[in-house]
Amino acid sequence: MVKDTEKTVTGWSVQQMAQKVAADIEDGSYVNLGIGIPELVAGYVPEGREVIYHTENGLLGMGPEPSQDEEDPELINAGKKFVTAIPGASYFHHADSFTMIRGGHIDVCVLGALQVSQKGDLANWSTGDEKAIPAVGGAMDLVAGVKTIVVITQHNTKTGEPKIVKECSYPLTGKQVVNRIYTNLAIMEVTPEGLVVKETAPGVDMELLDQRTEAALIDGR
Amino acid sequence: MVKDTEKTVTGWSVQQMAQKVAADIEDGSYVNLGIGIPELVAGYVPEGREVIYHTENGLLGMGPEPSQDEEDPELINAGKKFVTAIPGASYFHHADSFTMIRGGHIDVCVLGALQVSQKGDLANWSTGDEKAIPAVGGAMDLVAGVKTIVVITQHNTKTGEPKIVKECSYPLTGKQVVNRIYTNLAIMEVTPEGLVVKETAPGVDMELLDQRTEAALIDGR
Amino acid sequence: MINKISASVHEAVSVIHDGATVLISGFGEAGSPIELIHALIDHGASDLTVVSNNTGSGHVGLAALIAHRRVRKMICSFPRTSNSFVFPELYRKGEIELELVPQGTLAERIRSGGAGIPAFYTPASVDTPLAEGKEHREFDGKKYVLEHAIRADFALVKCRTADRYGNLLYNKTARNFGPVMCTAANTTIVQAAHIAQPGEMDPEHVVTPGIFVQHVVHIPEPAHESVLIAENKKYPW
Amino acid sequence: MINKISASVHEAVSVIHDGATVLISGFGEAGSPIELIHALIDHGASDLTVVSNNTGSGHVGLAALIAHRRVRKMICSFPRTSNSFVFPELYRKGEIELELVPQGTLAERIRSGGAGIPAFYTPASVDTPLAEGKEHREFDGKKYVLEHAIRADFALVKCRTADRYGNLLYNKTARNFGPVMCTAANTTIVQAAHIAQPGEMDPEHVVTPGIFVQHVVHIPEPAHESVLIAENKKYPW
Repeated sequence: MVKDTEKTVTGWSVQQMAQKVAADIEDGSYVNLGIGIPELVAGYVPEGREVIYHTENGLLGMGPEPSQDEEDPELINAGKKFVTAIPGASYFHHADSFTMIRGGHIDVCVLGALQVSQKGDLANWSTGDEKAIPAVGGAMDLVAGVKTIVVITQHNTKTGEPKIVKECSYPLTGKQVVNRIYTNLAIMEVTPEGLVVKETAPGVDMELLDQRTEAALIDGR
Repeated sequence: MVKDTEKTVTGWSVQQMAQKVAADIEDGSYVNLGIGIPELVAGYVPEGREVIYHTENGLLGMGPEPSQDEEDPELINAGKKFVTAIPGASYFHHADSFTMIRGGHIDVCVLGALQVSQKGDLANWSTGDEKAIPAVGGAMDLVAGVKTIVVITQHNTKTGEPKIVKECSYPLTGKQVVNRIYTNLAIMEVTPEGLVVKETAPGVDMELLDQRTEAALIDGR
Repeated sequence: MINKISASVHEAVSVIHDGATVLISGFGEAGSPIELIHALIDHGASDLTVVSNNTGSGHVGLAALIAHRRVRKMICSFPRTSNSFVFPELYRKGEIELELVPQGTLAERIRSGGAGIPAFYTPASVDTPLAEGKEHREFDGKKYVLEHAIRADFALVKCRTADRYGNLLYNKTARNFGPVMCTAANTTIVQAAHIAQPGEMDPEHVVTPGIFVQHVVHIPEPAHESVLIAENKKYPW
Repeated sequence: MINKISASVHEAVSVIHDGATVLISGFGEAGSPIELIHALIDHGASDLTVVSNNTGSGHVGLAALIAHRRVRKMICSFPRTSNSFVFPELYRKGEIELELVPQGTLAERIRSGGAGIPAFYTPASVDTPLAEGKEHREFDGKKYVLEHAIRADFALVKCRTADRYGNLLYNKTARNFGPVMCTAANTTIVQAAHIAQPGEMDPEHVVTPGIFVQHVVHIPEPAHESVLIAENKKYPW
């Protein structure tokens, strides 16, 4: 009994999602951006705010992409893309970099997700597929140490499966670690009471959101 | 039944003791010198050998005392004396400094002693006196981490008590940590078989040494 | 715009509350943030637990803070030096607590506090009175003792140069505990002799990245403890 | 005179024995000591356990070492990247072992190995499959997992500048695992693009003090892995 609107509503673009995330990052924050969609967030910091980007491979004060002739294979981010360093940046080794992460010095980490549970459990490193090469990187350290964990993800998989679930079926990255979720359909906050919807995309109501979501949702708009 | 000679024999001077210690430090060694008599060792490195001095307050490549007008209150050694830095030196913080110590990177540490036992136990930080202010500094880290622990000390206290004992009566700095002992009377090595005398000062024989020593000695000269 | 530079030393330390745990940098006088400590005396916070390698000398800096009875407990490795009278006297009278920690263990406990490591094993102090009552464990046939992280409410640190982001450079052996202490406090307050423009410091040379620093105070000509002691100074003057 | 500079890259790696554990610096290609790895391939040591963040790309460097079946086991955090084919293929066939470690835990385990800390507690990986079967413990109501130090027989590290004492400077984000790996091996072998005279490096700027380095090889113009891959190179050429 799927309505037409449910099929056609696509909600926010990834750029709009990134803009929503950026709007909620406070001035002066130290921020670590995961690989992929999270990287877009850097492009939408509101005027007048200064945000410092950390990349776990050893740079605080990561700047924008370089022009092609400025590309330096020894100046890259955690996604192994070419980056730059702002005036006021610093380089350091991996143990010091994860002191920043594990020690609770980073304010916000924006990550992608395979699944997020209504309790804030995150699965973003493995589908548990036997044939896949497991690779975790710094995700488990980030979710364990960073003050606020923000997930940015499509609300559903390409085949329409819910990614916001009651319990993650994929191997966890961390348990009860996610604070806020930004999808193409809604912004949700993980609270002790449950998953609270703070904002919905144009054309999205709670009924549609519930149909696209496995987790129980509380309307907090 | 104390003979005259026993009273008058003083053996090596502290300078000679320091020279003996220096002669046994290999070329290219990384060396940490304790406060006091151990500091003299730096003055007797044989020609042609290069030894790098570490001071646990954050300098590798400590050089000799500065002239008075070069004194810098922010360039000191662990004994809080003014020092210099050689070309090729480096400064680092305390956790990195004790990575060198605890991690087994320092080759030789020369320390003073209140007591050393025949098994190599060392007591050099407290007499256990209730009224004394206990102070340990880096001694316990040094004996736990440095490859070779050398003690340089008078063979007896000012009142004639033995300092080379069967069991330390003072609180330990570390258990079975000392490798070699240099006193005014003899050079001794701690071995699984016991305390082996390698060399005696002029005018010192095993009989005199035994009378001045509580520990059991093996003649290995 | 991020600007961590405080208007005054008094403003910077005004956040320190009674009962706080405070890390204070320095090895002897080298790296001791004497102006911050004097401002803390003026500010008046008491019942402090202070973590510092020594207990100060003469009647200035940390020794003066202790003399003013603001310190309930010292955590340090070497509480006596040639010119330290204040701590020894109070300690003998039983009027100040002491937790004696081997120097390397002290540095590592602070670093762990900053790095989100709650506890670690070390061989230092095994078989000595300082390990008594602590949990022991063998790894590869060798004995180790479990030591816990130190985290603090505040850190007072001296450095040579800072910028508005809080990036720091130190001077020679005055670096000592500064970098690890910056990481282990909720609020790190730094005194810097020089203020640099962002980008003036080579990012390869930064010792403490700004993320570990909350407030910077510009103290252009910091006093030398040994000079004050030679002049028989006593704080407050 | 202390002089840690080796006559050739082949002499430097000739000490590496079959069955050794080898730390290899780098995060992707940044900091990967490609000339040392190629010399190790020529040298022929096999049955190696390699600790490195990734598993190499294309058919050069670490990927080539693995392709030559010299590596029994990889300890790493991220064994696949866009250009990595060699490891995934062997792994799927069950012909190479993998110990997957969170990146921060990997860095800290290596640092601990260098610092004489046999084990520590970390919150990373708790409640995930990577913590299964490991010892857990609560501190202040939060769960942590016990992780053990990694020590190695050898470390192969790339840096920018070295002197005869083994003091090292790195280049930008190519620093990554280099400094901690230098501390955790019995024998650390470094390739440096520049050789400096002692004293040319400011002692305030030295990143790796010489005590952590045993051999330095001068490789004036190190190859870039990505360039070799773009050229479809395969080692040995």
